[in-house]
Amino acid sequence: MTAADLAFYVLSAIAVVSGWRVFRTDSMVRASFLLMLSFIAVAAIMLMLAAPYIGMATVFMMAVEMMVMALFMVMFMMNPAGLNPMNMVHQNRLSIGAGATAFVGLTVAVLFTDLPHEKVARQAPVIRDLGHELLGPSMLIFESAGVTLLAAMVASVVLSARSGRFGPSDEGSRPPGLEPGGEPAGRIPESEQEDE
Amino acid sequence: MGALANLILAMAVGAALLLPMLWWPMQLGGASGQSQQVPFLGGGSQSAHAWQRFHIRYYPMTLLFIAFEMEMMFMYPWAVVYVETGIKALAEMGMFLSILGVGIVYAWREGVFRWQ
Amino acid sequence: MTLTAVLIVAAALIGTGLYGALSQQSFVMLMMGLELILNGVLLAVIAFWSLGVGGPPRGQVLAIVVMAVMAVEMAVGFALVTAVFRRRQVDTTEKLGTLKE
Amino acid sequence: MTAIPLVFALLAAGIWFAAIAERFASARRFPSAIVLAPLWQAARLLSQQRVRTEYPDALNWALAPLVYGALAVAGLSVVPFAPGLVVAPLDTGIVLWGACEALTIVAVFLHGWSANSMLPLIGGYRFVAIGLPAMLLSMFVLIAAALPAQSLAVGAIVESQRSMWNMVRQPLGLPLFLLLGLAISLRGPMDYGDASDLSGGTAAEVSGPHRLAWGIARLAMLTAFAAMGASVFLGGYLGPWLPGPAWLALKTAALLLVLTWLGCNLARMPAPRMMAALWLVLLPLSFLDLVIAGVEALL
Repeated sequence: MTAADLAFYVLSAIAVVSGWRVFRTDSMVRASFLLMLSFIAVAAIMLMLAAPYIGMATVFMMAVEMMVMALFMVMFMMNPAGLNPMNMVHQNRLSIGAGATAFVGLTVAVLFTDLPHEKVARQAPVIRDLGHELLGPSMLIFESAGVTLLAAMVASVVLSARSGRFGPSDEGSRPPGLEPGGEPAGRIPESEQEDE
Repeated sequence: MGALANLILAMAVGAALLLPMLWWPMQLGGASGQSQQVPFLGGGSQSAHAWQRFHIRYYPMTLLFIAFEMEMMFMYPWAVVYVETGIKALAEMGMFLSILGVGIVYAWREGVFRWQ
Repeated sequence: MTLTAVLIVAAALIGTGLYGALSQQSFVMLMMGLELILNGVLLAVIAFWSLGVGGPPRGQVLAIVVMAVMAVEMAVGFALVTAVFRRRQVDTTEKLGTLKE
Repeated sequence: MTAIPLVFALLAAGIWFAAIAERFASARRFPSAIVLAPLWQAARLLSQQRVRTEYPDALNWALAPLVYGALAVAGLSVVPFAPGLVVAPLDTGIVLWGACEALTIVAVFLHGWSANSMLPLIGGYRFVAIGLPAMLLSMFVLIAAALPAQSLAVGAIVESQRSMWNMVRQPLGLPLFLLLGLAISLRGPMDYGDASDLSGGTAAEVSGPHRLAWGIARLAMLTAFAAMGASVFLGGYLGPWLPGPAWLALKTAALLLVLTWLGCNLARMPAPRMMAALWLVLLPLSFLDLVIAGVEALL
């Protein structure tokens, strides 16, 4: 067994075990950073797989994503630090079964498929290739990714921002009156109809 | 591969140099008592646990950030081939960034950069 | 480090993530399960790219697209959770019952 | 491998130098004992009583300074001391630097979180709000510096400055980068994590040796940062007469002086306004920097 093999086994153990511990720890902040550890271990494996750019970029993308994840964890869980033990699972047996089935099924599929074995050349300029690909043949993917990200930005702002330009968004919008200071024009919202 | 091993080695040495300070045995003035375990609040007393549900005021900004930061993935390889590709690369990235810039301007108009 | 070994690790990550996504009640934990699944997918894509098909640039583009999916999923997912929480004060999947029936 | 001792020598010298410079900048005079003052302070902290809060997240509390220090070392590992004299000659040097910045935000947040106390927690949250957009800026200016080099390796970026330093070619790059340096080493106008208005922020609850470790990690990050800035914008090891490592050390020291002076003399903005300024003023400036660098590289 070479040193690279040993490193690969250690890293995969870290990736899988910390991925599993995510769902077993009580502290929500620890859970999100365990997931980050899993991502970093996978990134290290990718660095060993001659993907220098994708591996390194995974680290910084996932570090910030899990940072934000931790913030939202604290915002939405009633017991973010896990000072009291808690168990928030449902359909546990079914989920274990589904997870195990997925693992076994995929493993069997991997073992019994005739996989191609053509390795990437050791000194291949992979970052340069990626750049040319993005600016040449995959230009459409690149620019449509921009539009997709714009859509995601707009969607997340619409859904999450409380203060819109016209006041708090969760109070509903009221159209201006027909004469200054008068009754709002248009249909009366359902919630107010019930009160009358 | 050697570069990565060196990197890991250097990081480990760095952490190992700091580690003794966290396990430093020598200290003057005895062990800390119960009264010193109370969190410091500038003279105030604690009414609730610090680890509560905490409503951070800038959360829409973080979501915007996640979507915007994705563009970095495309920019690093772009920088490598920029000079070879020339003016076309400048135009494509300009288009990409201005699409995302629209998102930032929109978010600003919706008040995302105020703490809500 | 063969392609088979890396793909089995990816399968383990996908299985763990599926377990998490199905078993967790909280929205946020559910999304962690989804992220873990995508983590396995990312590893499988890069393994195929590096050890299987000899490193065509398209493979890296696919990996970047997977990461973009992850980012979009998180941004929109959290925004939805925030919107739902603000309207209904609900943070677990079971309490959100109005979409049934 | 031979470069690893060099990295730690530069770190040790930088930490000591920055500690002195900081004392000098805040005292505005040169007391006679200032050269040894950092050592006395370290000795005092080592013997100081250690206070701990009730039910802290002990593992993460100890991990935070270790990770912070290790990240400073990792950032310095991609900086070449002379042609070929570098710990990790990675093709993706500036991507690694970006990853270090991102993980630094995590380390500082964990340090604030794990004390189980209000003020450190607020410091941690506030730091995340400023650190995330500030990280974007630094990535843009580093990418701009990579354009003429046609490579993401720090060594190639240094070599591309043989005719002219990037500081001259891309005048907006260095100031924006310095801003981030202040942010991730938690000082001066960008000190939202360990600020004095939170009585020390994330470090409010740590004392004795732990505080020493945190302070050393902060100074190490400042040094690594100055060395990176010197390599990317000031030509790194390039220079006449002296050997490469000496030039790098001199430029690092100059940037350390600038950073500590800025850190002690600029006022801090309220965090919400700073966040808006980062997104709405400084981010467009970094776009402009990118355009300047792009047009210049094509000419």
